[in-house]
Amino acid sequence: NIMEHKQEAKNPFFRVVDLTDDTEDPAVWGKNFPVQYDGYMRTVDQVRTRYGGSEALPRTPDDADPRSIVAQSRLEEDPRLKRMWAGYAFSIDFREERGHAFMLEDQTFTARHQKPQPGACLNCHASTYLAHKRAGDGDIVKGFEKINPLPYAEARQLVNHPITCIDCHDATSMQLRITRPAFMEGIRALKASQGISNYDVNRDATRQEMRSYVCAQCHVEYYFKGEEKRLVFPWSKGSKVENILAYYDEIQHKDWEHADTGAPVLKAQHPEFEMWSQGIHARSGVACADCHMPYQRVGAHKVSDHHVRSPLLNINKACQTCHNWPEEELRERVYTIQSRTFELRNLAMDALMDLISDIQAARAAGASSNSIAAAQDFQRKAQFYLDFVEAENSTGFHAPQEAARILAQSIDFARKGQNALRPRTETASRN
Amino acid sequence: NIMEHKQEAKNPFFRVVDLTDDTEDPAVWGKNFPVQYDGYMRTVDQVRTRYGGSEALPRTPDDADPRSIVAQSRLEEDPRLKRMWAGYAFSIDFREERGHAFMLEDQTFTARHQKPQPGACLNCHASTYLAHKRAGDGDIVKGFEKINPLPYAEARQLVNHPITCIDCHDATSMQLRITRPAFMEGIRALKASQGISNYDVNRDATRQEMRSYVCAQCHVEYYFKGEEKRLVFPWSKGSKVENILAYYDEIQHKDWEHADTGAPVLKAQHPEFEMWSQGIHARSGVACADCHMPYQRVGAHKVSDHHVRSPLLNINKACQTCHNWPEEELRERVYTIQSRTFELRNLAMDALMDLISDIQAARAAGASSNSIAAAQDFQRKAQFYLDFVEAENSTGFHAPQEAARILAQSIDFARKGQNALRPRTETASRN
Amino acid sequence: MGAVVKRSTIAGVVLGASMGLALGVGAYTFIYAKGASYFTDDPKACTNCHVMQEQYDGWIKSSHRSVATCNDCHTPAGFIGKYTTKAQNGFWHSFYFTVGNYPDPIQITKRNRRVTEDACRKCHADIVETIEGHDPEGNRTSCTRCHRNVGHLH
Ligand code: HEC
Ligand code: HEC
Ligand code: HEC
Ligand code: HEC
Ligand code: HEC
Ligand code: HEC
Ligand code: HEC
Ligand code: HEC
Ligand code: HEC
Ligand code: HEC
Ligand code: HEC
Ligand code: HEC
Ligand code: HEC
Ligand code: HEC
Ligand SMILES: [Ca+2]
Ligand SMILES: [Ca+2]
Repeated sequence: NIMEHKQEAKNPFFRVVDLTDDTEDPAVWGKNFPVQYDGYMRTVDQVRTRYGGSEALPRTPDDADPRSIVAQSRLEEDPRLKRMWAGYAFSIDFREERGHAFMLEDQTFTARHQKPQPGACLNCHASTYLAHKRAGDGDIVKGFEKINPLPYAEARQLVNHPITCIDCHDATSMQLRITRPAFMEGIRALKASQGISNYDVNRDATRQEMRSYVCAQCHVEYYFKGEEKRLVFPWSKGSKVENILAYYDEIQHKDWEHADTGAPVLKAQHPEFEMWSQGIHARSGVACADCHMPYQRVGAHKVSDHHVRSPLLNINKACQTCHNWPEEELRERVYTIQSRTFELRNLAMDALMDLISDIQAARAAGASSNSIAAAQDFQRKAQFYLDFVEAENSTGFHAPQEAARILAQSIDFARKGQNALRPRTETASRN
Repeated sequence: NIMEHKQEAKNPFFRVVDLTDDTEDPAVWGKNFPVQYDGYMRTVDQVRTRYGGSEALPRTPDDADPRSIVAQSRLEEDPRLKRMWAGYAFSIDFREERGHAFMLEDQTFTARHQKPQPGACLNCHASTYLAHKRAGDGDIVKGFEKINPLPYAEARQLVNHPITCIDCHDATSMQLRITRPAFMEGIRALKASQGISNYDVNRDATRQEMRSYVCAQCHVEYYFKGEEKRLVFPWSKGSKVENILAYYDEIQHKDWEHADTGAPVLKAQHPEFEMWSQGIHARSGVACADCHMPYQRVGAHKVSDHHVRSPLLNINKACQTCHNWPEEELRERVYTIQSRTFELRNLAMDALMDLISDIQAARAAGASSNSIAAAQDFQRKAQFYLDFVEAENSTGFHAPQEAARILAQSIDFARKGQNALRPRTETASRN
Repeated sequence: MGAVVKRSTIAGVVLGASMGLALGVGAYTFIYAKGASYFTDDPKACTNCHVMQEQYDGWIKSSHRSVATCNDCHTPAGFIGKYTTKAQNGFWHSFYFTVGNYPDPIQITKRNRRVTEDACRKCHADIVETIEGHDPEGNRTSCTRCHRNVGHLH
C-alpha cells in the first residue's frame, strides 16, 4: 500500500489516450483520468437531504417518457406552486433537480414540452460545445445563434451527452474554460456595470473565479431574447434581484400572463450564482467547486470530487477543511439557516396566494382598471422576488440574510398589492 | 526594556490596596489594576459609526437636567418612532446610547421620568451590588426586592456609581461573577426551558460563558412584574422573539395602550443577548467580551480592553485576531449586514405606520369592534417584532438572518392587520 | 458465568490478533517510510508521511515557522511525556497511514489539542499570565479560538 502510494506520487496521471478539442465522449477522457471519471459517473446517485438532494421515485415508463425513475414532484409537495405559475409550463411539471447525469433526459422528457420550447434550452442540459462548434463551422457563437431558434426536438438531434469533460476543460491543458456564449456575454455585461470594460472571461478570470464561473454558465437566471431565442443572462444593471427586475421592467419583458389574474409576470430560475455572489462565502473567495467538488485524497493525490452533489452528503470534505466543527454541528448550522428561509418562503407564498385571490375577486367584481393594474404590478414584483429564493436551490444557504431580505420585500409587495384593491373603510383619511 | 518586561511578568499586578467585597469605588480597584481602570474611564468617549457609537451634542444645562453633552436624539432622526410609541414614555425622549460612564446620569436625567419610574430601573444603570447587599442585610436578593418598588428618586439616593468593577468581578479572585438577581432567575428559567434544571449561574457557567453573561445582566429585554416591580427577563418559554411574545401573551401583559389606536402594546428593549444567541458567533463560542473588550498587549501582559465600545472603532483587535481580512473589508462586511437590516427596518416601520393610520381611520369610521380588535392584535405583534430589531443595538450584526426574519414577520403582521380592516371589494369571495 | 468467560476469551483473541497485525504493519511502515526520523525534531520527519504535507505547508507559511517546530507544539514538555506521546501518536499514525482509513482533512484529537494548548503556555506564560491568573483549573482559555492560524496558515 505504501509502495503504491509512493508510486502514485510520481505519476500524477497516465496519458493513455490523446485528447483533442473534438473528443466528446467522457469515457475516452476517463481513460486518462479514471478517478474524475468515476466521480462524474456517480452523479446518478439520488439521496435526499432535508431540503436538497433528490429522491429516486419509480415510475412506469410509457411512450412519451421512457424514464423508470424520476425525482419527486415539487408541485405535488406544495400545490401553491401551481397557482403561482398558473398558465405557465412550470405549473404542468416541476420536479426537484437531481444529478448532472440526468440533465439531458430530464429536459427531454419533462411534460413542460406541452408548451413548445426552443433549441436554446439545450445550452444548459447537454454537451453543446461540439454541437456549437460544428454548427458554426468552428465558431461557437455562430453555432449558438443557429441552434437557439430551432424547435427543441430538432435541436435535440444535434447533441449526444449531458455535460461532459469538454464543456468545462481544455482538452490539452485540462484547464477550466468557459464554453457558453451566454455566460461570456452575461459576465461581460455584469463587469461593465461595475466599471470594467471589455471583460473577456477566458482571458481575464483568475483560476479561483473559474471554479465558480464554470458553474455559472448554467446555475443562473436567464431568458430567451426575441425571435432568435438568444439565451441571455439579464445582468447589465447588476445581478441582485432588484437589478434584474429593473432590467426586465425596462424592456417590458414578461415570461407569461398569469392565468388567474392577467398580470404580466416573470419566473426566476435557479439563480445560484447570483445569490452566492451576495453571500459571505463568495466575499471570502470560496467557490462553488470548493463545496460541491471538494478535493479528496486518492492515494497520494488530491483530486476534485467530480461527483457534484449536495455538500450535506459530504460535509467532511466540503466544509471541514475550513470549519473545524463536528459534522453534526455543521449540518445543524445549515438547517438553522434553511429553516428560517423556508419559514419566510412559506409566509411569502401565502401572501402571494392572498393577492392572487384578491385580484381574481376584484376583477370579478369589476374593480377599477387602475387599481387592478397597480395590484398586478405588485404581483409581478412579489412573484419574482419570491421565485428568486424559491428557485434558488440552496434554500437560502448561499446568502442567508440576502434571501431573507428578498422574501421580506416579497411579502411587502404582495400585501401592498392587496391594499391597492382594498380601500380604507372611511372616506376622509386622517393621518 | 527586557528587564522591565521580566519584572512586570513576575508581578502581573501590584497589590497596592486590599480589595474586599465592600470596595465600591473603582478608583480604589484602579490602584491594583491601572490598565483596566484606564480603559474603564475612557467609556466617556463619544465617536459615531454609521449605525452605532454615539455623537456628542452640546446642550445648555438647566435645573432639571445639568448635562452639557448628550447623545443624538433618535426621535428627531426618525419621527416615525414617536408615532410607534405614542402614549409611552419613549415618545418623549429617546437617545442613542453611549458609553458606560454615562449610564447613571443618562437615566437620572432622561425626560422619560415625566412618567413615574420605579427603583427597579437602577438594576442596569448603577453599581447596585452593594446597595442590594446593604438593603438586604447581606442578602442581595432581599435587597433587590426592597429597592425595586421604591420611587425612582428615593432609590436613586442608595447608589453612587455607574457600573463598577465589583458588579462584574469577585474582589479577591478577580473572577467574573453574576451579581444581578434578575439574570440569575432569568437564566435559570431559560435553562429550564431547555431541560436543564436547577441552573445556578455562578456555579455552572463556564468561564467563556461568563464573558457574555456578565453583559446579559443588562443588555436584554425585560419588564417589571406586578406591584413589586420585580425586574424579570421573560425567558421561561425561550429567548427567541416568538417565545417572549408568547410569554407576554400568556400573562396578558402590556407595556402601555397605544395613544392613536388603543392597542395593548409592548416595547422591546435592547435584546442584544437574545439576538446574539441566535447568531453564528454565539454558536461558535464567541463572547460579547471577545468583540467589545478584546485583549490588548500592554507591556509584557495581555489585558482585556475595559474601554467597552463599538468594535468598529477597534476592528484590529476586535475582529482581526479571528478574521484575516483587511480592516476596510471587515467594516464593509458589517455595513453590508447592517444596511440590509436597516432597509427592512424601514420597510417594517412604514408598514406599521400604515396600520396605525388604518386603525385610527377605522375607529373614526366606527368599524366593527371585532375587526378593530383583530387589527390591534396585529399591531401588538408587528410592533413588538419590529421593536425587537430596532431596539437591538447592533443593527442586525449579532444575528443577520434572524434580524431579517423577524422584520419579515413584522411586515406580514402589519399588512395583515390592514387587511383585517379592509374587506375585499366583492361580496362572495372565491377560492 | 461460563458464557461470560467464553465471550471475553474470544474478545481477547481478536484483540491480540489485531494488535499483532497492527504491530506488523507498524514495523513495515516504520522502516519503509523512514520512520526512524520520527524520533527527531526535524519537521520533515512528519512530512515523510505525505499525508502530513498539508500541515507542513501550512506551518511553513505560519508565523511560528522560525520559532517552533512540530514537536514544540505537538508533544508535551519533558522527555517522558514527549516520547510517550510520540509512541502513542506514532502507533496510530502508522496504523491509519497504512490502512488508509482516517478522516480527511485530518483533525486533531481532543487529547492532542490539549497538548498543543499546553505548548502555547510553555512559551507564552508571561504574556498570558494576566488573563490566565485567576482562572480555575479545567476551565481555561482556548488559545486557538482566536489564534487559529499561528501553527498552520491554510
Ligand atoms: C460554502 C459552500 C457552498 C458554496 C461556495 C456553494 N454552495 Fe451550493 N450549496 C451549498 C449547500 C450547503 C447547499 C444545500 C444543500 C442541501 O440542502 O442539501 C447547496 C445547494 C446547492 C444546490 C442544490 C443542491 C441540491 O442538493 O439540491 C445547487 C444546484 C448549488 N448549491 C449550486 C451552487 C453553485 C452554482 C455555486 C456557486 C455559484 C454554489 N452552489 C456555491 C454549499 C455551497
Ligand atoms: C451545462 C449546464 C450546467 C453546468 C455547467 C453545471 N450544471 Fe449543475 N446542473 C445542471 C442541470 C440541468 C441540473 C439538473 C439536472 C436534472 O435535474 O436532471 C444540475 C444539477 C446540479 C446540482 C443538483 C444535484 C442534486 O442532487 O440535486 C448541483 C449540486 C449542481 N448542479 C452543481 C453544479 C456545480 C457546482 C457546477 C460547476 C462545477 C455545475 N453544477 C455546472 C446544469 C449545469
Ligand atoms: C441557463 C441555463 C438553463 C437553461 C437555458 C435551461 N435550463 Fe433547465 N435547468 C438548469 C439548471 C441549472 C437546472 C437545475 C436547477 C433547478 O432545477 O432549479 C435545470 C433543471 C431543469 C429540469 C429539472 C427540474 C425541473 O424543473 O423539473 C428540467 C425538466 C429542465 N431544467 C428543463 C428545461 C427546459 C425545458 C428548458 C428550456 C425552456 C431549460 N431547462 C432551459 C439550467 C437551464
Ligand atoms: C461541471 C464542470 C466540470 C465537468 C463536467 C468536468 N470537470 Fe473536471 N474539474 C472541474 C473543476 C471545477 C475542477 C477544479 C479545477 C481547478 O481547481 O482549477 C476540475 C478539475 C479536473 C482535473 C484536475 C485535477 C483535479 O481533480 O482537480 C482533471 C484531471 C479533471 N477535472 C478531469 C475531468 C474529466 C475526465 C471529466 C469528465 C469525465 C471532467 N473533469 C468533467 C469541473 C468539471
Ligand atoms: C474554502 C473555505 C470554506 C469552505 C469550503 C466552507 N466555508 Fe463556510 N465560511 C468560510 C469563510 C471564510 C466564512 C466567513 C467567516 C470568516 O471570515 O471566518 C464562512 C462562513 C460560514 C458560516 C457563517 C456565515 C453564515 O452564512 O451564517 C457558516 C454557517 C458556514 N460558513 C458553513 C459552511 C458549510 C456548511 C460549508 C460546507 C457546505 C462551508 N461553510 C464551507 C470558509 C469556507
Ligand atoms: C462577533 C463580534 C460581536 C459579538 C460577539 C458581540 N457584538 Fe455587540 N456589536 C458588534 C458589532 C460589529 C456592533 C455594531 C457596532 C456599530 O454599529 O458601530 C455591535 C453593537 C453592539 C452594541 C451597540 C454599540 C454601539 O456602538 O452603539 C451593543 C450595546 C452591543 N453590541 C452589545 C453586545 C452584547 C451584550 C453582546 C453579547 C451578548 C455582544 N454585543 C456580542 C460585534 C459583536
Ligand atoms: C449594569 C448594566 C450593564 C452591564 C452589566 C453592561 N452594560 Fe453595557 N450598557 C449599559 C447601559 C445602561 C448603557 C447605555 C449608557 C448610556 O447611554 O448612558 C450601555 C451601553 C453599552 C454600549 C454602547 C456604547 C456606545 O458607545 O454606544 C456597549 C457597546 C455596551 N454597553 C456593551 C456591554 C458589554 C460588552 C458588557 C459586558 C462586558 C456590558 N455592556 C455590560 C448597561 C450595562
Ligand atoms: C434590564 C436592564 C435595564 C433596565 C431595567 C433599564 N435599563 Fe435603561 N438601558 C439599558 C441598556 C442595556 C441601555 C443601553 C442600550 C440601549 O439604549 O438600547 C439602556 C439605555 C438607557 C438610556 C439611554 C438611551 C435612551 O433610551 O435614551 C436611558 C435614558 C435609560 N436606559 C433609562 C432607563 C429607565 C428610565 C429605566 C427604568 C424604566 C431603565 N432605563 C431600565 C438597560 C436597562
Ligand atoms: C461590564 C463588566 C466589567 C466591569 C464593570 C469591569 N470588568 Fe474587568 N473584566 C471583565 C471581563 C468580561 C473580563 C475578562 C474575564 C475573562 O476573560 O475571564 C475582565 C477582566 C479583568 C481582569 C483580568 C485581566 C484582564 O484584563 O483580562 C482584571 C484585572 C479586571 N478585569 C479588572 C477590572 C477593574 C479594575 C474594573 C473596574 C475599574 C473592572 N475590571 C470592571 C468585565 C468587567
Ligand atoms: C473569537 C473569534 C472571532 C471574533 C473575535 C470575531 N469573529 Fe466573526 N466569526 C467567527 C466565527 C467562528 C465565525 C463563523 C464562521 C466560521 O465558523 O468560520 C464568524 C463569522 C463571521 C461573519 C460571517 C457570518 C455573518 O454573520 O455573516 C462575519 C461577517 C464576521 N464573522 C465578522 C466579524 C467582525 C466584524 C468581527 C469584529 C467585530 C468579528 N467577526 C469577530 C469568529 C470570530
Ligand atoms: C505553533 C504551534 C504549532 C506548530 C509549530 C505546529 N503545529 Fe500542528 N497544530 C497546531 C495547532 C494549534 C493545531 C490544531 C488546529 C486547530 O485547532 O484548528 C494543529 C493541528 C495539526 C494537525 C491536525 C490537523 C488539524 O488541522 O487539526 C496536524 C496533522 C499537525 N498539526 C501537524 C503538524 C506538523 C507536521 C508540524 C510541523 C511541520 C506542525 N503541526 C507544527 C499547532 C502547531
Ligand atoms: C507514518 C506516517 C506519519 C508520520 C511520520 C507522522 N504522521 Fe501525523 N498523522 C499521520 C496520519 C495517517 C494521521 C491521521 C490519523 C488520525 O487522524 O488519527 C496523522 C495525524 C496527525 C495529527 C492529528 C491527529 C491527532 O492524533 O491529533 C497530528 C497532531 C499529527 N499527526 C502530528 C504529527 C507530528 C508532530 C509528526 C512528526 C513528529 C507526525 N505527525 C508524523 C501520519 C504520520
Ligand atoms: C517553542 C516556543 C513556542 C510555542 C510552543 C508557541 N509559540 Fe507563539 N511565539 C513564540 C515566539 C518566539 C514568538 C515571537 C515570534 C515573532 O515575533 O515573530 C511567538 C509569537 C506568537 C504570537 C504573536 C505573533 C502571531 O503569530 O500572531 C502569537 C499570537 C502566538 N505566538 C500564539 C501562540 C499559540 C496560540 C501557540 C500554541 C498553539 C504558540 N504561540 C506556541 C514561541 C512559541
Ligand atoms: C479572545 C481572543 C484571544 C484568546 C482566547 C487568546 N488571545 Fe492571544 N491575543 C489576542 C489578541 C486580540 C492579541 C493582540 C493584542 C495586541 O496586539 O495588542 C493577542 C496577542 C497574543 C500574543 C502576541 C502578543 C504580542 O504582541 O506579541 C501572544 C503570544 C498570545 N496572544 C498568546 C496567546 C495564548 C498563549 C493564549 C491562550 C492562553 C491566547 N493568546 C488566547 C486574543 C486572544
Ligand atoms: Ca436537488
Ligand atoms: Ca450607541
